[in-house]
Amino acid sequence: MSLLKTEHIGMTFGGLKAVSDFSIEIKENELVGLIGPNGAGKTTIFNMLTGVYAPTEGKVLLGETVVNGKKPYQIVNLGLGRTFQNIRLFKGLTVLDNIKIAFHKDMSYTTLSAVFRGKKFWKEEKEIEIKARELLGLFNMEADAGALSSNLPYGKQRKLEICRALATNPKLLLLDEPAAGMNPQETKELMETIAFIREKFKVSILLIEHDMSLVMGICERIVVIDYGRMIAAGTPAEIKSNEKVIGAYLGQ
Amino acid sequence: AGNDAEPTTPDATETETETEASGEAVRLGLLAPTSGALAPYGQAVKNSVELAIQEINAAGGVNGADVELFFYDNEGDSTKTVNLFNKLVDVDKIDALIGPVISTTTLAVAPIANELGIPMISPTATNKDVTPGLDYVFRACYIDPYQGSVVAKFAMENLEAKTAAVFTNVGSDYSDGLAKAFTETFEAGGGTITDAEGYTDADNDFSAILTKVKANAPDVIFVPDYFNMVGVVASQVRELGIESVLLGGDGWDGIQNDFAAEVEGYFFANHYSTTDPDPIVQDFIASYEAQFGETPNALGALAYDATNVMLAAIIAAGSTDAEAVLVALKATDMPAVCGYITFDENGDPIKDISIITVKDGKLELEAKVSGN
Amino acid sequence: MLKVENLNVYYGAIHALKGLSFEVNKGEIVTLIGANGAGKTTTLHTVSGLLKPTEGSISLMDKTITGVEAHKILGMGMAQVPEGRRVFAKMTVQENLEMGAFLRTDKAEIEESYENIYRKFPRLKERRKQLAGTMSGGEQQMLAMGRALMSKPDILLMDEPSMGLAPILVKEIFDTIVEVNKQGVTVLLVEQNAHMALSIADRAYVLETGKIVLEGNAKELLDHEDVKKAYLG
Amino acid sequence: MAQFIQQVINGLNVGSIYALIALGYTMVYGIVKLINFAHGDILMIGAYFGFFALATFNVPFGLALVVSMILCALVGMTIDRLAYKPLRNAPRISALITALGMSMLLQNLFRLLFGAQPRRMPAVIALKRIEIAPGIAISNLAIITILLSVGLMLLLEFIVKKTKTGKAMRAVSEDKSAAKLMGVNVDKTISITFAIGSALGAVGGLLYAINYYQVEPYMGMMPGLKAFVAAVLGGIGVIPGAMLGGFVIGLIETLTKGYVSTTWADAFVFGILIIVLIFKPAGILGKNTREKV
Amino acid sequence: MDKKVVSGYLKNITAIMVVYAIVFYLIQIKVINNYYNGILILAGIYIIVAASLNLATGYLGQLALGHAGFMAIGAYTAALFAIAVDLPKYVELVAGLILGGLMAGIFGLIIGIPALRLRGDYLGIVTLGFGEIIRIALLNLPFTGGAAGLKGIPRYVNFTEIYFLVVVVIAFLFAFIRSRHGRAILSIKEDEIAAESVGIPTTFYKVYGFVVSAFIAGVGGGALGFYQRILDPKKFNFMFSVEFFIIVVLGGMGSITGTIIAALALAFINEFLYSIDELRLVFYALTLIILMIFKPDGLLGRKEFSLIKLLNRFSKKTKIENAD
Ligand SMILES: Nc1ncnc2c1ncn2[C@@H]1O[C@H](COP(=O)(O)OP(=O)(O)OP(=O)(O)O)[C@@H](O)[C@H]1O
Ligand SMILES: Nc1ncnc2c1ncn2[C@@H]1O[C@H](COP(=O)(O)OP(=O)(O)OP(=O)(O)O)[C@@H](O)[C@H]1O
Ligand SMILES: [Mg+2]
Ligand SMILES: [Mg+2]
Repeated sequence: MSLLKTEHIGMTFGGLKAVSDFSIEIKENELVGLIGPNGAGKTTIFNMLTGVYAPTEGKVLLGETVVNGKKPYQIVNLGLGRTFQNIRLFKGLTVLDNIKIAFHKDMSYTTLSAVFRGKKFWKEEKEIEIKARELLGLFNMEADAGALSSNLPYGKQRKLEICRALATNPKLLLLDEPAAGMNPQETKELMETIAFIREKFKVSILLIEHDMSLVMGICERIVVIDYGRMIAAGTPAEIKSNEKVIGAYLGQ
Repeated sequence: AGNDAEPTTPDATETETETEASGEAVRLGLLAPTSGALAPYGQAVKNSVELAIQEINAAGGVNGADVELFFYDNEGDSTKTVNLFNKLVDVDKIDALIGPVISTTTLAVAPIANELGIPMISPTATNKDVTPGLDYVFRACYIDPYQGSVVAKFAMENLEAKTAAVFTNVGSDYSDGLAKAFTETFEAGGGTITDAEGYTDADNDFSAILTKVKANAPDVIFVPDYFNMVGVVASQVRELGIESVLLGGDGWDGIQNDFAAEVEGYFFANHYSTTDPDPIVQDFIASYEAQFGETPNALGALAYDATNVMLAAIIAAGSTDAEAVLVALKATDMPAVCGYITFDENGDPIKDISIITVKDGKLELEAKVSGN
Repeated sequence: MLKVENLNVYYGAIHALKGLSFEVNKGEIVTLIGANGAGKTTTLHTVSGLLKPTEGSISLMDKTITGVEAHKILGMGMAQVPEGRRVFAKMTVQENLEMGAFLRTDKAEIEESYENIYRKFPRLKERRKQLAGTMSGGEQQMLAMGRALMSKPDILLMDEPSMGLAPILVKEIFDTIVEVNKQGVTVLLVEQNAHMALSIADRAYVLETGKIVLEGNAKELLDHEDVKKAYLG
Repeated sequence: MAQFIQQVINGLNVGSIYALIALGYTMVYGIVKLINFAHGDILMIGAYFGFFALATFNVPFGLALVVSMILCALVGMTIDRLAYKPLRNAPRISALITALGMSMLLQNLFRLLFGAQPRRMPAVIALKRIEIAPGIAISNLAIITILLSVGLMLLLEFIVKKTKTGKAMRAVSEDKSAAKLMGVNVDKTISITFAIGSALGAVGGLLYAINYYQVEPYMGMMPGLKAFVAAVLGGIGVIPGAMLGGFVIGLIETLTKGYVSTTWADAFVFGILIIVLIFKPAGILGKNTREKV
Repeated sequence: MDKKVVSGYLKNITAIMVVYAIVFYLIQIKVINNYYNGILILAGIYIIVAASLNLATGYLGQLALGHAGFMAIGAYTAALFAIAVDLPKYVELVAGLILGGLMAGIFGLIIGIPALRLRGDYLGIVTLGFGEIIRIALLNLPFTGGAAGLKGIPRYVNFTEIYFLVVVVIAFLFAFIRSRHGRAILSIKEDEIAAESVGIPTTFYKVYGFVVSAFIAGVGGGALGFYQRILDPKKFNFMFSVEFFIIVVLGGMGSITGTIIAALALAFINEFLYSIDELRLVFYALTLIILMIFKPDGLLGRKEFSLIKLLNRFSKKTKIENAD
């Protein structure tokens, strides 16, 4: 069954056609790469999928639901999580609180219960405290739970953002340049992390990345766009040798 | 957090008392706005009260004791006024209160003063609800409805006005009270109100409403507000070439300083006239000018009277005992700057009202209407 | 050309640079590599006057510039491509480049510089009227680079100029660096892409938690065991 | 009809003064991102300087205007140095509170120095009413005010858009460190901004005082607030917007007073502001640039 | 609920009751006279309104400059209700406060839904404008007493009432903020886009936070009327809103205890400054500027002051001292 399906979506900014006629389908447990030159429209595609922008053309389907025009938080509730090209953490909050916020939709106690500290409040708060710490543990970040997230080094901030996205319990995770600003060693660790997430959480992943070692190393399938249009799709090996892709993106 | 240490009485007193007199000093409180938009009025009141106290102290004090003044700036805010009144009572232990200046703050304090049995005279709170039912509360000025209707009568009888426009500062209950009374009396006397316009303290462009009024050309325009505002209105009236005669209340007093030309030939009701030859008036003006370098306005004169009335009552009572002072206050019967003063059953003064006109840039007594 | 001695920098209580010393000779490309949070950006910010060191000295062409304000340093011939691009989002591409030439007065040559930049990055030319803030990440990176070059610096500091760029552009950027260098601009380069950086640089310093732990010829470091393990993956 | 046109003229006159003050507001806001609540009080200071020049030293109007502008520019720069500069990197709201504190300080300082009594502004410009049609007249002062505000707006727009200083201002407004890296002297640029903004405030203050005859320590509060509203209505940070906003507010106010209700006029002004912002969240001329994600 | 939590509650309740008992006793024996009592009551009202503003500004991150307007709505609603009905004191008090809060909350909703789409300073100006509209309406509407003010409100608020009202409001805010709802509100201040991307319905929480804030401000306004017995529309002007803003920033945006400390400190500083009369407001303004320059994040920043922690530390110390 497909988790995500887009039908000829497009996005226009003023006179600029940033994305056009883009169709993709992602199934359960897939790891897909989205690559393309700078300004090709990759981030814009992510923004359309997550409801940050409403596509000016076409349809986005999550499972059976058409999500065009839905608010980002509603789309999250349908099982889509994401990270941002420019890291967007809750900078003034602790690492743990960053994660806890992402559990919001899994909790249901009311304001009344919160104010009177009812049974449900304690139960749910305890649950997410445990879950959040577990999640941090998986990323070897338990020790940082109490730290202010803005004080983390860059690499850990990226990890925390992924971790936070996972806390929303997505079926499909979108990662926008997760390896940007990491050195090759750190990138290697990140690849392991991604592989691990996929196993552990049974999520599909769609990622944008310019670091070819990562893309070619872990993606099963790669989609290439240029000037907002898909120019190639296939396995890493196929893409590597695709003339068009070499010309527009990879270079010699 | 213990609060047992009484804070040292702040040196808020402005009196230039010389040496301590023999007896227990008489402690007078004063609340007036000396900052914010109302500061000009509060300042005049404060000056006059200080002057009155100085004179009495120089003449040997009250019942052999000096009078000490405790003053606080209440910013014209009711909340602060109540607080500061509590401070005057609890910390400064005042025997009597002069003030507050404007009606809203006076309305806030009056019931509390009455409960605590602190005699008070507001020099200038003209709202009719200030005194009724409150034994300990007096005032030195006449009330809004009275003033408003006197001006209306003057307009109809002396100026033979048939039509009038009324401008109300809706943010000021003083203005509102006068306007209502004027309107009532004027209409009852067969006159027509052509325009009833409101504005607020924040306004100073009246061209919009004046343009309308000009079209109706009423005989008189009643502008019951304080002189700053009236000056602006009058200037624009002249600018637009409107011929109607402007009328006002005691708030106009002081207008001759800055806007003499603009209000030339207009009339207003006032508590006193600086041209009044009565020595009590001229002495007051002389000593005020000597001390503060300017001519006192009506608010000052009222504050001066209020202080003297209160101190006279304390002298008559022979002590600061509130009950005794109250009895003496009720029996007040003395000459004052703003006319001979006695109190009615509410504690409102019964006295003359002067209609003043501006001639050649100077205030002149046009008519004197006797008290109710 | 640039000489840094015993630099100590604090962010409040955090001791970010601990007695850092290095130098860049005229005409060289020197690269600074190190893990996240090692202090590379801090170093560049301190050198360019955005941060004040608590201790140490910096001299540019034998003139001490320690404590000199950042805006004066550009006039002394040092420009920077800052980390995270820092383009002026509400100005157009063209205006951003104009800002790069803020201190220049040679009108005719400025025109020439525009042409040079636009030749190097045709995408910028295409979008010269677009607001910089709406450009894609990579486009902004190109703009930041072009903007720094507009000041015609003698020495150019670059903080991760290849971050977020497509592979084809990465190569181009490095080519540009080499080209600029050939034209006589000294370069101090901070990079995560250690492999590329080392392969174009003359010399390199390895930074770890605010200290230089290794320095030497760039090509030699490329084969250094520790460097390989830690930074080349 | 004549009355209506007269009301529109009245509105433009009031509006032009708001516009003048709003220009300074918008300028400082656009560049320093600070709602400079003390701007209204700079207006008051400008009026006092003008008053002393005119009433005490009897200098001609033009000179009084220039002197007042220069002195206000200095005051503005000093305030920036002492009170706002230390807060450049602090949360913006702290700077806002400082500005409010500064406003209170200036008002009360001037009350202490020169007393609470309003002072009559000498009538420096012999008031003439020019009848343009039966029942429609405009005063020479109104013409001067309107022309001056439009002229200064154009000058300001030119400075910000076309000059090097202007470019530096825009760069500083976006990213101070990046501007420094371009060789822009940030402190100087901000000083200049305050100087220009305050000088404009001085012009506004002097004209305001002449139009309404008096100076007093609290005179800056209400026009300051209205001008701020005007700046926001037009799109804060946008120079022509401030001008437009000023005129719109002036017109709404006057027409409401003339035809609807005098007492509710300010409520109308604010009501319309709210409605405009709901449909144009960045003001009439402001661009609602969304953050790129 | 584990033991630690329960003992924490007990300690808090004990501390609250002990403080109350002490102050109450001091009032009884007149060590705290009417004057100080009045200041305490006003400080209490300031705490309530400033804390509510802190929710909107410190936690939700919205610049709200019209809280005096919500206060006014609450104040007039509560007062008119109490004047109209004739019920036992506490029934009237509680019902009046709740009604005042509800009415303010309704207005918060009406203004909040459109206004909260605006960002930062634009929201500030809209709330400011709203506050002014309310003030003008109060001056002009037929049932408010106009400029002369609304008289004849019963005096229902004294130290005891205000003290427990403050306790309830503060306890509510603490509990609210330290829950999933509070975290959602905090996340909006930090980064709205990110918040939305992890499943927070940001619009809902913005409006919700704003309405709760308006509600509490309304309650505070109601209390003011019941203390003062007269309401003057002029009181609820822009500068009044600013006073609360100053308290919030001075105490620390996002610190409730900071708000409490700042409100109390300002109340007493203000009174103390009466001793320098003329210079008072100049000094007040200078104090404000200097405080901001040296403590731009406010007294407590985002931290909270904990009496229990302090007491714990203290008791440990004394134990050690007693040991030797
Ligand atoms: N809000 C916007 N307004 C105008 N143009 C925009 C906007 N957002 C993006 N664009 C343009 O759309 C195109 C696609 O941008 P996008 O950010 O999707 O690129 P990208 O593929 O993610 O590039 P990169 O790899 O450099 O991040 C770019 O040319 C960009 O300038
Ligand atoms: N503004 C700041 N406040 C406090 N600490 C900071 C600040 N900026 C940087 N640091 C800390 O200083 C150290 C050095 O940071 P710096 O940004 O110089 O590292 P870097 O080598 O450039 O890392 P990266 O590769 O992630 O860019 C890090 O520990 C970082 O957390
Ligand atoms: Mg992108
Ligand atoms: Mg860095």
